[in-house]
Amino acid sequence: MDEPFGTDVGDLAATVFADSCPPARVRELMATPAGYDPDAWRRWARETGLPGLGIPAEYGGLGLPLGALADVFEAAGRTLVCAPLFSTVGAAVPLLLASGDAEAAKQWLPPIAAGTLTATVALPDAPDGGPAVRAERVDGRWRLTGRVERVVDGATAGLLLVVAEAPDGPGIFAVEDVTSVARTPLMSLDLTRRQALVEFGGVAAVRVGADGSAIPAALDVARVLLAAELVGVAQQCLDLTVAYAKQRVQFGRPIGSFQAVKQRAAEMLIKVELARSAARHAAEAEADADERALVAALAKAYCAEAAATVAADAIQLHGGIGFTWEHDAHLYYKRAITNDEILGSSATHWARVSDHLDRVF
Amino acid sequence: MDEPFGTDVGDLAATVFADSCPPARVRELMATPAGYDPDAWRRWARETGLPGLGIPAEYGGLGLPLGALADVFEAAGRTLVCAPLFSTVGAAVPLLLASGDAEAAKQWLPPIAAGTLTATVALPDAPDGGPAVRAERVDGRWRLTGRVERVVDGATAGLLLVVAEAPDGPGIFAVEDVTSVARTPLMSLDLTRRQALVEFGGVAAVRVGADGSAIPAALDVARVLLAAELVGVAQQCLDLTVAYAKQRVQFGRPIGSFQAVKQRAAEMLIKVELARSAARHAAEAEADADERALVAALAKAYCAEAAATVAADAIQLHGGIGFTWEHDAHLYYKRAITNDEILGSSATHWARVSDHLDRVF
Amino acid sequence: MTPPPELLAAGTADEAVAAALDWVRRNTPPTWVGAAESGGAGAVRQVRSTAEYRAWYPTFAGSGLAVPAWPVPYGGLGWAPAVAAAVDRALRPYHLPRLNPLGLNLAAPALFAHGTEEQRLRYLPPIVRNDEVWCQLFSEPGAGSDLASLSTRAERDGDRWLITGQKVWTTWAHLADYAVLLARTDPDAPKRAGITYFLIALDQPGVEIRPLRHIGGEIDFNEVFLDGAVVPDAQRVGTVNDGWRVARATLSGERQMVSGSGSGGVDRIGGAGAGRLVRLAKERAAAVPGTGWDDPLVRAEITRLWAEEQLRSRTNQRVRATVKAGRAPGPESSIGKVHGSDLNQRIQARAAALLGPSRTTWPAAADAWDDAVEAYPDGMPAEVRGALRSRANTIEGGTTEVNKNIIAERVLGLPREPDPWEGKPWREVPRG
Amino acid sequence: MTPPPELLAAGTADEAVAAALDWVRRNTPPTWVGAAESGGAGAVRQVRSTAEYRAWYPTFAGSGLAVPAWPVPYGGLGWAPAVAAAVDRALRPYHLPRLNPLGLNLAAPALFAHGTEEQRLRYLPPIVRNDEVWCQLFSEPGAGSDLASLSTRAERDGDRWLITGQKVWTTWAHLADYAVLLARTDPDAPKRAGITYFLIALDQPGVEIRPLRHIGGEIDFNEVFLDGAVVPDAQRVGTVNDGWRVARATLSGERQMVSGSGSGGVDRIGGAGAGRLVRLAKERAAAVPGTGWDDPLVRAEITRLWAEEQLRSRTNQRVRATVKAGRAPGPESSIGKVHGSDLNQRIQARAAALLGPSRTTWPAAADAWDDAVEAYPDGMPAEVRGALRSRANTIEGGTTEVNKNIIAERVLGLPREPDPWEGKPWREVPRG
Repeated sequence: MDEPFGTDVGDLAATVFADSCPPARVRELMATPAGYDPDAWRRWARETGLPGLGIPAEYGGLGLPLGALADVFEAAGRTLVCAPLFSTVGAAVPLLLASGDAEAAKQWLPPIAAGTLTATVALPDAPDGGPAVRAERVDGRWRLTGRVERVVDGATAGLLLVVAEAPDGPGIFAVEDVTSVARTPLMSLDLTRRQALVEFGGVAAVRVGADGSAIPAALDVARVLLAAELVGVAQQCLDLTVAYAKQRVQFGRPIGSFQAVKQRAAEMLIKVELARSAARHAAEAEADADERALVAALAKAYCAEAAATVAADAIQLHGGIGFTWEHDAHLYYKRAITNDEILGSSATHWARVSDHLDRVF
Repeated sequence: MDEPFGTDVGDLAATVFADSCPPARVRELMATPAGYDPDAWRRWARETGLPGLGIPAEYGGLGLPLGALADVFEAAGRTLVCAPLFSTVGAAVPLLLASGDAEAAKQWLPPIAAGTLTATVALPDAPDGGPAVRAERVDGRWRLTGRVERVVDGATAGLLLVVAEAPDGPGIFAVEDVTSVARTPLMSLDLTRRQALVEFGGVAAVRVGADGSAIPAALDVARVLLAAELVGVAQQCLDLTVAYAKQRVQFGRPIGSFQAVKQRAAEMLIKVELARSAARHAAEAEADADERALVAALAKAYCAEAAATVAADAIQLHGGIGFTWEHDAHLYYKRAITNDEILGSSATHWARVSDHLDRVF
Repeated sequence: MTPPPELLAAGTADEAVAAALDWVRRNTPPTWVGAAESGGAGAVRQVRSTAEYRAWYPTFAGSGLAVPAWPVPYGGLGWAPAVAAAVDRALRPYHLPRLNPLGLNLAAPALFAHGTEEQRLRYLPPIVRNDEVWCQLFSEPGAGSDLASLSTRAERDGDRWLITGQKVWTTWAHLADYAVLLARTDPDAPKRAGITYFLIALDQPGVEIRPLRHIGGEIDFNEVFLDGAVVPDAQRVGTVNDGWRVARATLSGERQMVSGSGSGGVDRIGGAGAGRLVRLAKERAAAVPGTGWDDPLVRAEITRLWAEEQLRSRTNQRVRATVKAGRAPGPESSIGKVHGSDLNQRIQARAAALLGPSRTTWPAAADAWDDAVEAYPDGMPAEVRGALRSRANTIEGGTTEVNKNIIAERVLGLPREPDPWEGKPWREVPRG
Repeated sequence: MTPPPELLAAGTADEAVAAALDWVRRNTPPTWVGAAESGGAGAVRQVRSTAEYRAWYPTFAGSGLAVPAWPVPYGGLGWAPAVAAAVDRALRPYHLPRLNPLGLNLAAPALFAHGTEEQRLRYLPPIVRNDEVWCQLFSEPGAGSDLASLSTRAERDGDRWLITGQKVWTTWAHLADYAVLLARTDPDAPKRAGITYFLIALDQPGVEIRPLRHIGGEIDFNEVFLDGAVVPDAQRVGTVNDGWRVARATLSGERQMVSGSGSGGVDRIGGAGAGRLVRLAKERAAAVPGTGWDDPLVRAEITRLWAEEQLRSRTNQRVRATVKAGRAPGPESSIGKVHGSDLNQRIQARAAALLGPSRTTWPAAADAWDDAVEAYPDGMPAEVRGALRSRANTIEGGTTEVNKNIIAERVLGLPREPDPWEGKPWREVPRG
C-alpha cells in the first residue's frame, strides 16, 4: 500500500475515482459483463487500501470510522465509480464485523482488504411473502434453498453472505463456493450498479455469528453509506447543471442568468445540503442503538428522495441534451432511483422515522 | 323586481356586488355586529331577485339551475360580498327544496325570495363524538337539545334548519322562534363570513321532510357553491397579484417582468383554471347521484386547497404590503381557510374521492 | 384522386354522416366493421394490426374522408367544418386515425397560409394519402428554447439553395420523405427577420440522418446533418427572410398542443393514464401487502393524480365548448402543455414506483452482455419505459420554464424582460 | 460603568468561567439561581417574569458579561473570543439573554466598522445597558427588495441634516430611542453611491411613528414618517455618500439570519417547533378520531416536517463546527433563511390545520362588536396566530425569491441578470 487513505479520505477518493474511473471509463465498463474492472480494484487495494477502509488493522485494513467511509461513498456517488464498493465495503464487511464471528473475520477480511476477494449480501426483499431463503441443517452442514431476486454484484462477488431463515430465526450464512449457486445477471436500470438473480438449490453454507441479532444494525450501516453515495449523486447533478447553465447561451445570455433557472438551482442546493446534513449526521453521530437506527432511516429516506428530485431537475435544466443517452444526467437519475429500492424504499424508512416519533412524543 | 338576473347572472352579480359592496364597504361591514347590510339584502331581493335565484318560480324565485348559482357564488367570492348568501341561498334553500316538504317550502321560500327572511343550516361537526343535537317528541311537539359549535350567520338568520338526531335517524328540523335559542356571536378568522355558537335548550321545532335522506345531496349542493366561491377567491387573488406585479417597480423594472414572479403567477393561473374546471363541472354535470357526490367532493377538496395556496402566493408576491391588515390579501386567505373547514375539510372530501376510485376500479 | 361522388354530393350534416357511414361499411374490411359496431374503437384495435391499417390507409385517404374540410383538389371533400365535425364524431367507433401528423399539422398549415397554388397542388395530396411522410427541421443544438437564433445557413445558388447546418430532435426523420426547414438567409438582420422557410427532400446526398438514443435507451428522435443539401427555390414557402412568420402557421399545431386543446397527444407520450394507477396499485397491494392501494399514502397520491387528470380533461372540454360556441377560448386554453406535461411525469413516476424494487432490474435480452446493453429497453417494464420517456414532456415542444414565462406575458399580461439584444443583427448576438 | 475586578482579572477560559459563575451566583436573585441549577433555562423561565429580568438587566450588563469580547470602554471585558464563548456556554443554564438586539447586532457593528471613537464611546455603553433602545430605519414603501433605491432625503443644513421621507417595517420603533438610518444624499449618483448612514434620535417633532397592523391583527411593525427630522452631522457614520458600505456592516446581523448560522430567531417567529406538532396531532386524534396522529397522511406529513427541522438544525451545526474549526463555511451556510422560513410556514400551517374547524372561530374578546374586532387577536388560538405570523417569514429580511437569486449568483456562481440601469443616476431609475 503506497499511499494509504489518510484524514482527507474523501478528497483522496475523489481524486482516485476521477483519475481511474472518469465518465468515459464508466461508459466502457457499463458494457462489460462484469460491470467493473477487477484489475483496478486490486490496484486500488495495493495503492490506497480502498477495499479495507472499514476493516480493522488486525485484519489488514485501515480501520477508518463510518464518517470517513461516508466521505468515500460520497465521492463514489459523484463519479458513479464502477466497482464492488457498495457490495463489499458497504454491505458485506459491516455485516461480517457486526456478526462478531472472529473466525469468519479472520478468514475473509484479509483477502477482502487485499482486493483479492469481493463479497456481497443477499437479502430477500421483505415483506414479499414468506422467507425467500431457508437454511436447514442436513448431515451436520447448513444448506440453503430459495432465491433472492436482486443481489448487487451478485454475479461477480467471490463470497455471498446470505440472510436466510434458520429454524431458530434469521441468520447470516456464507457461501464460498459461488459456482454452486445459480447466478443470472440482470439488466439493471442503473448500468453502473449491476445486479443478479441468485438461486440456491440446497447449496452448502457456513453459519456466520451465533444468531441474526447483528443484522439490523449492519444493514443500517449499509443504508448510511448508500445515503452518502446519494449525496454525491445529488451534488454532481447540481454541479453539472450549474456548469451547463453558465455556458449554455439562449436569447443572447447564459441560461443561468435567467431567474427561472436560478430559483430552481437554489432549490437544488437546498436539497443537496440538507441531504448532506442527513448523511453526515447519520455517519458521525455518537448515539445509542435506537438513535442510530433513526438517523439511518432518516438519511436513507431523505437522501434517496432528494437525489431523485435533484437528478430530475438536472435533466430538466439541461433541456433536450439532458434527455439523451449520451449525457450523463440519466445515469445519476437511475442511480438515485435504484438506491431508493436497495435495502428498503423511502416509504419504509419514513415509516420507521414516524414510529420513532410515535414512541418519543 | 326591476332588473332580474338573466342568462349572464354571473356578470350581473359581479356588477351588483362591485357596486354595492366594494372593498371599502366590506371593511365597514366587517366591523358591524350583523356583519352585513340587511337593507342591501332586501334591496337586492327587489331589484335583482338574488335571494330567490335557486327558488322555483311558484315560490317567488327565479328557479335558476345550479350552474347559474355557481356563477353568482364565484362573483361573490371575488368581492367577498358581506351577505347571508351562502347561509340562505347556498345552504338553507337547497336543503328545504331537497326535503320535498311542500308545506315548508310554501311557508318559508316566498319570504326568503322576497329578502324578508334569511335562513341557515346548523350542522354539527362530524364525527366529533356523539350527536350534538338531539330531537325528541315531547307532548306531541319536537324539541331540540344540544349545541352546534359554528353556524354561518347563526346569530342573524331568521330561520334555523337544524340537522338533528331523531329517534328514527337524522332529520331536518326548523326553528322559527330564533329568540328561543342561545346564539353567541363568535370572532371569526374570516371577518367577512360571520359564525355563531348556537345552543338548543329543549326548544320547539318542526320537522321538515319525512326523513333525513335528502340531507347528503343537499349538503353537496352547498359544497359545490362553496367551491365556486373559492374559484372567485383564487381568481381575485391572481388578478390582484398580476395588477400589483405590473405596477410595483423594484430594480428599475416592474416586478412582473422578473421570471421568479412570472413562473409563480403562471402556476397560480394553472390552479385557478383547474379549480374553475372542478367547480363548473360539479355545478353543471348531468350525472347520477353517485357521480354528483363524487364531483362535489372533488370540487370542494381541490378548490379549497387551490384557493388557500393561491391566496398565500398572493400575500407572498405582494411582499410586505400583502402582510398588512390594510391590504385585502389576508381576507381572501382567511376565506379560503374558512371555507375549507365548512361542510367537511379537504381531507374528508379527498377520502370520498378515494373511496369512489376504490369502488369503480 | 377523385373522391366518391356520393360523398361529394352530400350537402347537410345528416346526408354526409349517412354517406360516410355507408362508404366506410362498404370499403373497410368486414372484420373491422364488425368489431367497430359491436365494441367500438377498442375492439377495432384488437382485430387490426398497425401494418394492416397502413396498407389500407390510401383507400381511406382517397375517399377524402381523412381531411373532409379541405378543398377537393387538395385531397378533401370541401365540406363545411360543422359537417366535417359531425362525420368525425359518427366515424369515431371505426377508429380511423389520420397518418402523417407532421405533414397534416405542420406542412399543410404553412402551405395553406403562405404556399403557392402550385405548391399546394403538388404537396398536399401526397400528404393526405401518406405517400410522402413529413418531418420538421427546426430545432438545433444551439437553438432550442430560443429557436429564432438558429444557425443553419441557406445560401442562394442560382435557382436553388444550398443548406448547411445541424438540426436535432427530429421526430421520425428516418421514416420521412420531406421536411419543413427553417434556415438563415440573412445573418445581418435581427434573428427573426433573416430566416426563410423551405420544403426539403430528405433522400439526397447532402442529408445525413443519425438516430439519437434517449435516456430510455430507445430512439424517438434524430440528428440531421445538412452539408450542402439542395433545395430548389420553387420549394421556398413565403418570401425570402419571412420564414419566421410562415413558421408561426406551422407552429400552430405545436401551439395547439401547448394550448391543450389539440390532440393532447403530448400529454400521453410515455405511459398510461391515472386510472391504470389504481389498478396497478391494487395489483401491488395483492402482491406485497402494505405497499400499494392498501397504503393510505399511495392511495392519497393516486387519488390526487386521478383528480388532476379529470380536471385536465374537464379543462380541455371547457376549451372545446367555448370554441364550438364561436367564442375565443380564455386563459384556460393556455395551461394545457405546462400542466399536462408535469402531471404526466408525476403519473408515470408513480406507476414505476408501484413496481417497487422490480423497477430497477429486468431479464437481459441477450446472452452476450454488449448485445444485451444494446437491447437495454427490451424487457424493460412498461411503467419504467413510460416514466423515463415522460421526463422529456416538460422539455419537448417548449420547456415548462419558457412556457410559464409565455403564459405570464401573453395570458396574464405581465411585462416582458428587457432584452439587450432586441433588434440587433443575428450575427452579433451570443449563442450556443 | 467599571466591570468587577475579578472578571477583568480572569485570563484563561477556566478562570473566566469560574469568575463568571461566581459573579452570577452572587448577583442574580437566588430564586433564579436555584431554578437554573436545578432545572436549567426552562426552569428559569418559570420563576422569572420578563419585567423582572428587564429591571435586573443593567446589573448584568454593567458587569461586562453581556458583551465580554468587547473592549472595556465600550461596556465589555476585553476577553478573547474563545474565552467569551466558553463563558457563554457555561452561563447557558442561567438563561441570561441579551436585550436590545438591534442595538447590538445592527448599530454596534456599524460603529465598530465605520464609527469614530467618540461615537463608539457615546453610543455603545448605553446599547449594552439597554438604556438606549435601537431600531432600524432602512426599508421604505417603495424600496423593499431593492433597498438601495430608497428615497428618503437627507439635506445638509449647516452642521446638521434634515431628513424627509417614509420608512416602514420598523420593528420596535415605538419602543426605541434611536435608530440607524439610511438616507439619500446625492440623487445624481448611482443608487448605491448616493446614500449616507446616520444615527437618529426618535424623540423629536419631525419623527412620527404609526403602528402597522399585520394580517394577524397584531402590531409587530411601524411606519415612520420623517418630516424635517434633525440629525447633527456628528451622528453621521462614515463619509457622506458612503452609507451603503456602512450598511453592509450593520446588515451582517441580517445576513447572519439569512445564513441560518445566526440566532435562528427568524426561523421561529410565529409558532412552536415540529415536535409540538406530534403532541398536537396526538391530542387531536384523541378528540376527533381519524383527523390527527391516527390519520396516516397527517402522520406522514408531520414526520417529514420533523425530519426537515432536524436537518435544518444539523445544517446549522455543520456551519458552527466549520466556523469553530477556523474554516470558512461552505454553501450550507447560505440556505438557512430560504429553507427555514419555508419550513416554518409549513409547520405553522400544519399546526393550525390540526385544530380543524376550531381554527376558524374563537370567543369574541368584548361584548361590543367594534371593540371585539379591534381585539381580533385576543383569544385567537396560538396555532392560528403562529400560522398567520409565519406568512411573513418568506418576505421579511429579504424575500425568498430574491434570496434564491442571491444564492444562485453568490454561492453557485450563476451569472447576474443584465441590468439596464447599472451605473445610472438614481434620479433617472424608475421606482415605486
